[in-house]
Amino acid sequence: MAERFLVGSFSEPGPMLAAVATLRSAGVAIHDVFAPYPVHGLDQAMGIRRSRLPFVTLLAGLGGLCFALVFQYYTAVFDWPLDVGGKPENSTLAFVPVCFELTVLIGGLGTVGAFLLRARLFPGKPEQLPVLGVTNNVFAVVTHAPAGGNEGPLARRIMLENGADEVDEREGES
Amino acid sequence: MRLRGIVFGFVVLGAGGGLLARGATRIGVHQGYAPEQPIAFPHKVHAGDNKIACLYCHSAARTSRHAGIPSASVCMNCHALLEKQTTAIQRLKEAVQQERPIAWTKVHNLPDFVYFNHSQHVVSGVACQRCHGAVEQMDRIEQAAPLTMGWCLGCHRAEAHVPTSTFARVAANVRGRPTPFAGEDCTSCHY
Amino acid sequence: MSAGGIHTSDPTTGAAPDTLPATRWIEGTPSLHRITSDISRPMEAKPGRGWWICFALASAAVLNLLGMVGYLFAKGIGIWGLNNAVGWAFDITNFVFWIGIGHAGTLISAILLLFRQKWRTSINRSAEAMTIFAVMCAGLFPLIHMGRPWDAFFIFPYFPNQRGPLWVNFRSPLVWDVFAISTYFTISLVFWYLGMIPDLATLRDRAVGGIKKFVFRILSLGWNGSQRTWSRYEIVSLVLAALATPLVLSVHSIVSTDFATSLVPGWHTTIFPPYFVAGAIYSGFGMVLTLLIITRQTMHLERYITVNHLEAMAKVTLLTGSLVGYAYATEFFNAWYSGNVHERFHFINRATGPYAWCFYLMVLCNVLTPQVLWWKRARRSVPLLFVVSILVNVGMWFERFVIIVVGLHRNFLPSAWGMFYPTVFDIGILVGVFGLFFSLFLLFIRALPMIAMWEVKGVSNG
Amino acid sequence: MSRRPTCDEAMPRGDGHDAPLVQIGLPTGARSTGFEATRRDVLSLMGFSLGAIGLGAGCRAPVQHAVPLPSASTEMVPGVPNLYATTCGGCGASCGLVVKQRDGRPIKIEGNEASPLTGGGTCAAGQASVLSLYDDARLRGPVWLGNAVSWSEIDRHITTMLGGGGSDRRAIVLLSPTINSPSTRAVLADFRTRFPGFRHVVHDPMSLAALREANRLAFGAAVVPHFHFDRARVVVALEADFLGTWLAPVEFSRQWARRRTADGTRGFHVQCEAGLSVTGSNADLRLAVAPSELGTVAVALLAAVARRVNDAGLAALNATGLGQTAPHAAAIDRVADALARHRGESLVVTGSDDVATQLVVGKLNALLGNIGGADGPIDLARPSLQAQGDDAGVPALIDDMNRGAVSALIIWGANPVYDHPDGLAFRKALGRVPLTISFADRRDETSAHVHALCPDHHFLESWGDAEPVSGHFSLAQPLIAPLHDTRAGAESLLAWAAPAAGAAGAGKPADHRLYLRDFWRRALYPRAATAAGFDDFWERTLERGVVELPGPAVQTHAFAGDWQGAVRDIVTRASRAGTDHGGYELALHETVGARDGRHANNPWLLELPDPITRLTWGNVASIAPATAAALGVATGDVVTLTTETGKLELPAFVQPGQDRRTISVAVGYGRWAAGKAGDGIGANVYPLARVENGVRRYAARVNVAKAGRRARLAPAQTHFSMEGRDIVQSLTLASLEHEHEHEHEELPNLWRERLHGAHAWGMSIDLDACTGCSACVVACQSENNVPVVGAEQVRKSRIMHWLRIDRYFDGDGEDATTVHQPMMCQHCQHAPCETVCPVLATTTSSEGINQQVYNRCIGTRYCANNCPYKVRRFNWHNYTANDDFPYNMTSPLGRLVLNPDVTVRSRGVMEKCNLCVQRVQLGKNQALLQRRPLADGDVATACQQACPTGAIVFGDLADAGSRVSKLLAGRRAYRVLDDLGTRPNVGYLKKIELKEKA
Repeated sequence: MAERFLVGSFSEPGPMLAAVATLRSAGVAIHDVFAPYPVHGLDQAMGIRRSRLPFVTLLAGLGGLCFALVFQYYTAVFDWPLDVGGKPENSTLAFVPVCFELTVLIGGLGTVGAFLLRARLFPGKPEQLPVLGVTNNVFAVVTHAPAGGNEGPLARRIMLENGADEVDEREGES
Repeated sequence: MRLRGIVFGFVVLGAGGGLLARGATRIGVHQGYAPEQPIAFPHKVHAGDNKIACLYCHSAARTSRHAGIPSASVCMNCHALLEKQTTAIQRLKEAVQQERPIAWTKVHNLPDFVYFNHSQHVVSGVACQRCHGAVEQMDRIEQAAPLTMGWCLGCHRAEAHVPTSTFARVAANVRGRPTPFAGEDCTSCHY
Repeated sequence: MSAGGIHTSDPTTGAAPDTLPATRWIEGTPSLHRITSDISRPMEAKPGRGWWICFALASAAVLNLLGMVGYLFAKGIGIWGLNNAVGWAFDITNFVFWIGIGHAGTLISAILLLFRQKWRTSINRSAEAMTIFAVMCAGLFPLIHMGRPWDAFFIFPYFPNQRGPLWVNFRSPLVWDVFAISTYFTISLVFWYLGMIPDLATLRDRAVGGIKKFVFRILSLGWNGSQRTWSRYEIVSLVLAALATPLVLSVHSIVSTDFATSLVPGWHTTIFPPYFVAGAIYSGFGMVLTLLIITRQTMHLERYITVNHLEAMAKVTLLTGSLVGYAYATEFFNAWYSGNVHERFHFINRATGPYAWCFYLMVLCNVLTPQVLWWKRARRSVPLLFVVSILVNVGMWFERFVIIVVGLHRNFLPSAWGMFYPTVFDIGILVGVFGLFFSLFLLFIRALPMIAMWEVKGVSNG
Repeated sequence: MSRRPTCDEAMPRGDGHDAPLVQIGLPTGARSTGFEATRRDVLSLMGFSLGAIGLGAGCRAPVQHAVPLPSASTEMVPGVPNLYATTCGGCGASCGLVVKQRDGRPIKIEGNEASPLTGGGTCAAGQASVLSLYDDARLRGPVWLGNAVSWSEIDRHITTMLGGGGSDRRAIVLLSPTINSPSTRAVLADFRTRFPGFRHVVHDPMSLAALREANRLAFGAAVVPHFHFDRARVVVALEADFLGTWLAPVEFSRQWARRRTADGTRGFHVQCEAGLSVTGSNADLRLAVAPSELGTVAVALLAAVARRVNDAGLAALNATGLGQTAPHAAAIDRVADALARHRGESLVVTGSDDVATQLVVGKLNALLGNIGGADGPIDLARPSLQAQGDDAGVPALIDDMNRGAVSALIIWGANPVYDHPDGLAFRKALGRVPLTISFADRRDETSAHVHALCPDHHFLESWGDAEPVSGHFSLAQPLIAPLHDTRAGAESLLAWAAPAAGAAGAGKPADHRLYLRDFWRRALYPRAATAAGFDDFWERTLERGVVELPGPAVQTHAFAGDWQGAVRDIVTRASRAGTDHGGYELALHETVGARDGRHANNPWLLELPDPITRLTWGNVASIAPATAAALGVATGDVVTLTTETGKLELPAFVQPGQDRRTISVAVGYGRWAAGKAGDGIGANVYPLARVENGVRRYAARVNVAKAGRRARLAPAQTHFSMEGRDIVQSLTLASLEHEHEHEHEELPNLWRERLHGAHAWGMSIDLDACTGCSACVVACQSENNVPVVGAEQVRKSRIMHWLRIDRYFDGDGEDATTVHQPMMCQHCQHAPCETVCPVLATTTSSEGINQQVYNRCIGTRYCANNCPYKVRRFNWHNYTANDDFPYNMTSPLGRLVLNPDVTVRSRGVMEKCNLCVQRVQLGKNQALLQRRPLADGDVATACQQACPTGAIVFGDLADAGSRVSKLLAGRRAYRVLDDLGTRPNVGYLKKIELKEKA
């Protein structure tokens, strides 16, 4: 069902931060904030938890490592132990580089893949911009403003007080 | 939603890629190749119905790397006596009279750079059918086996008493590997 | 990539501003919009004559490359000067050279990110692009130096195949190379692209419809600057940086094992991995300097690529150059100290043999030239830096040539000694690959933002 | 393979049966690459487009056909090699051969172990002669006045012009090199009965006329003695390259090697020569002596020996005090000591072209009692029948021709226009002869100017026999039906001599085979003390190839030559030389590759690096370093050599060991009508020799001048010093006695020993027995389908030989010492090449062979870089079916020589010695078929089989009893560069030094 939002656009990060902080303290649910670059301190202001993506990295990396180890050991020792320059079949030290590379490769790709999935980014996805210019020089704060609720006017007031250039209402599904 | 479409696309791509890869690995494998011969020679009749031993005609296989396509004169050993006449036999006899060699079409062409010696295998008691398939049931000879390296090795390992199944190999490896068998050397076939 | 605008201490990059050098990494205080339009100008305006001339030259070289490589595939590598004594020469020299060039990019974007060096922001994008292109050029050589590219797939362990249990030799440094190079290329590419997504979104929103908007829309993956995404984004960037840092060090170490694990006198040395990594960073920075000095002039980006940037890079160049010089000295000492007749002969031959001139040219370019950078004035003089950077590249190419060819042409059995003389095809392909590299780079600065806008915005705001 | 059937019945006659033979005979190797190339291309295209891969799954290789013999043959099973004994036609030595025939065509020359003379050895030229059979330059049939005609037609022309008959006294002359075939001599006799005016002129390009003349004067018999180097404890050779090119090098090498024992009975070999020869490079003591001084040295030696054996008759000689004026006086004294110590078991030989010198040497041998006796080193009674050339013959013939005194000239195997000093005159004179006939197999320098070309068979196509040493007979049988419409020379003569029906001597068979058989029944069978019937005897001999039949001894008397006269002659000449000494001397010599030039179109020999100069594709002017410095000449500078008989331009080559006053030039190059490969390679130096009162002189005064140009030589080795590394190790007899077994400590093994299979193949190479003759190099090339790459590629050091013979000099003066070291893949147990190959294309087999898999190789060349022995060879180009390399592998005919059991490698592939693994497999298969274990000696590599001195031994190291195990466990054994921990399976036996420096 269509939902109603308030979008307040700022031209400076400072006021925007202040607004966000006040909004939260006033108990207004902040849907999201849009910015041309990562404004620091905003995470705490919005109360966003630290992402758990590094665990994905760990798992993927370990997966790559194990695969590399097992695969090399299998091919060199079990599947066909050829006499290569008299070296032992299980030349573990020689297997290290490939293990390392696969760890990094799979770890890295896994992380990025997980990120794209989690952030719902994929080629051809239509951009949903609260206001034009959030990718250029506008900072936009978006709050939920259910019809008839009192969050709407409150949020509008707070944002204008904190120096929002303008605040308007939108409909759209989250 | 759109994401599902994307995922589906990836699945399709993956499947297609897999098929292409499989196709790529069949390049140069002519399993099932059954060309027409200048003289339609039915192995079914000779090796099957009349139970002529393979090595009677392909006598070279006993001593040579080539199995040896028999000379037309060998055919005449019997056909001189048999009165049965067909156009094929007619053409054979002409060839013999004119001492004209018959250019048979080679069916089993090994990949390049591979040396295969028939005598070695015949003497070691490998049945012809093991590689050539049920020749005695073929009217026109066709390549039964893939004749790939992996296929050769499978047999060589079995015969070399080198465990073929991975688990058996693992077990063997734990026990300490059996002495290598020349049949597994590259130079058994490549030189 | 979160070096931008740090004023409060935050979990991702908890640095206090006062710990940072007081250097200004941007001249003046341009508004965010100004930054956007400045940086996207090269992509929106028509290219100048300078660009066209460079591109014409470069693409001519590319055509030459295509022709010669085609002829190579038809005739075999006999058309090169290689022989029974010297099995590798220009081909592997170029390979190692380009891999080395490819090191600066990831170093700047990853290691400097971990070290929180603010100044990387305006150069990392182009440096990474350079890395990608350099690795592409490098990857060309393992493929063509075998003369039969259609057999190259043998080097990949794949399934299903016709060979049954025959895989590849994981003891061979060449296999390590394959994994190292492809991993490095993939990770760098991902890193580069990831860093570009927000800028692509910016461009998408600047674009007024048409094909351009369509393409940018596809590429920007629907980025909308949501803070929730931003915070994940920065974590991912950090993770990738953390992964890429050891990767950078590993790649050239592995490349160096091509030589270090062999028993050829002059190759068989344990100092090769660090020595090669230092050399790689050295040559990489040399190339970055060259490119940036050209682009900042032609594209009028002096505001964002300041002399301070150049000086910072000059310092790194001086450091790594000195490391390389130290490595040269160590090699000679080891040879003498080992008492090994073959090793000793190799280094005597390196300094007095038929290829001695290459050796001295290399010492001149790599060890003596960078010493001028001890003087601040030299570090801040753009023309001088340009000359130095060119010499560094020349020197590093000859370093690889000296290691490879001098090592091979006279070793254990004097009866098998020989000489290598390059043919027109050796030289033509060398030139052609430079052409390939530069045409890729020229296309890049026209088609994509060569400076990370969002990062610069962060910095400018700080 | 072990059976050696005679091919009396086996061989299809020349009536068309051979056509299908050649068809099925197309080497599978060659076919497979042709196929390979096309399929590879298909694949390459596919690689570029994914769609094509789907197509690829269904793609068909080109259809191949299998064509059986029309009628089965019991002798010829396709794919099974047969060995036939025959006789080599490569040179006058007529060594016994066993030729490997595969699918009806000869593909490999092997020595005949049954031969009492050579005992299975061969030489480079002999090994290469099989390639000449498939030479494209050969004539396809008879040619009359430049038009191809049928034999019957050309016979009609010739018989009418020859006329003949009892009263006909027209002079018909046969010009040929030495003919040591008894049956052919009989044919000539028959020819003479038909044409009374017939006479035979013998012309050898490199003759021993002086030796025979001296023996006529001294012993009353103009013979070349049969030398027994194995019976001599001390050998002194004056300008006689008996290990390389002189008389019967294979036989002599074998004898010489018998004396290279590692104990007190070891022989002492002294060489006095101007240019460094293969023999000189192996001598225990080598003295550089200018040709003009050779006589002086001989006299000095005679004097010195005389003093020691105090022979009264020689007092006069000592009075001349020559011993002092001669060079190397001190060394000569030492040699004289050795000779005097070993009277009756020493041998002085000289190849000098000076009768006086030969006389003195004869006297010396007589004085030492080396002549005659049951086991004397010099056998005059049963002399050698080689080198019967008569130097006066050709000049006389030229006069006759110009006088019109020759009505018909038949040239058989001789090429005087090229290889005689008066070649030009000979060519002019040819025009004066009404009928000139040549049996040459090609339009060469001489035969290009004759009326009738009646091409002879190649020796592998023809019947024949030989008697290289009186009493030693050898039979030749065809290995293949004639490839072209050629006819045996003897058969041509018989055809023309066929008497009118009813005339005397009618009814003799004109077919050469029948004639031969008939001749043996009449002439030789009676001499065989055998109870068996002739047919048995014939079959046995044909199968065995050689037979010894005692014959009448040549009657000689004790030395009665005017040696004082000879000495006076030498002394006066020496003093004259002393007064007007200036300028330099030119010395002509043969090389093991080119020999006298008859094999000039054989690319294997052209690309064979000379053991001394290591140069390929051409000859040079060898100059001593000191002289070069004086003349300001460097290797590669073109110099002009001017003698009174002509001038010549050649690239100079600075040659250690070369005499200071002498410029040495190899003959056999500079052909201009040999064929595609041989034309215009090097320069022809024959015209600079000259005929001086009946004897051809191979030395002359010469002026040397820089031509101001530089030539690009094609060396297979560019650096001659060992740089003080102990690559070729040697020890003295004394130290050998004291040395304990394995006194060098074994390097520890880092890894657990790998299990090996039934065998562990290894090889031992005796550096003391290896002379560097290079027979093994060509044998390897022929066995393993090693391509010829041409001068340009050799210059780029891309020569493909799997087996090379490294040559190092110690010092660069006249007294430089030389070592030869055969170097091929060492088959390391810890092979550096294997570890670095990314695709496992090279690994160690369970039998210790370092195996190279061509179709797995992707050509990174990393293995070659990492090989400390640099024995790996890369196919830089496609050397087969490639017009850039117009050698045998490109011509359909030339490809018939390829060994079907060895892959022909394609472009971009690494290759190297694999210890003839195809022979190993064949041997194992033979054992399998015969249900017996493989015995030591069952498998011999090509190089081992070819080696005349038995320096190379291959075998199973796992079997402690095998020869190779014993040798490699011995005191002289060592491994090259073993401090690298490569653990080679190929080992070397240290050279033994007598420490005799001049």
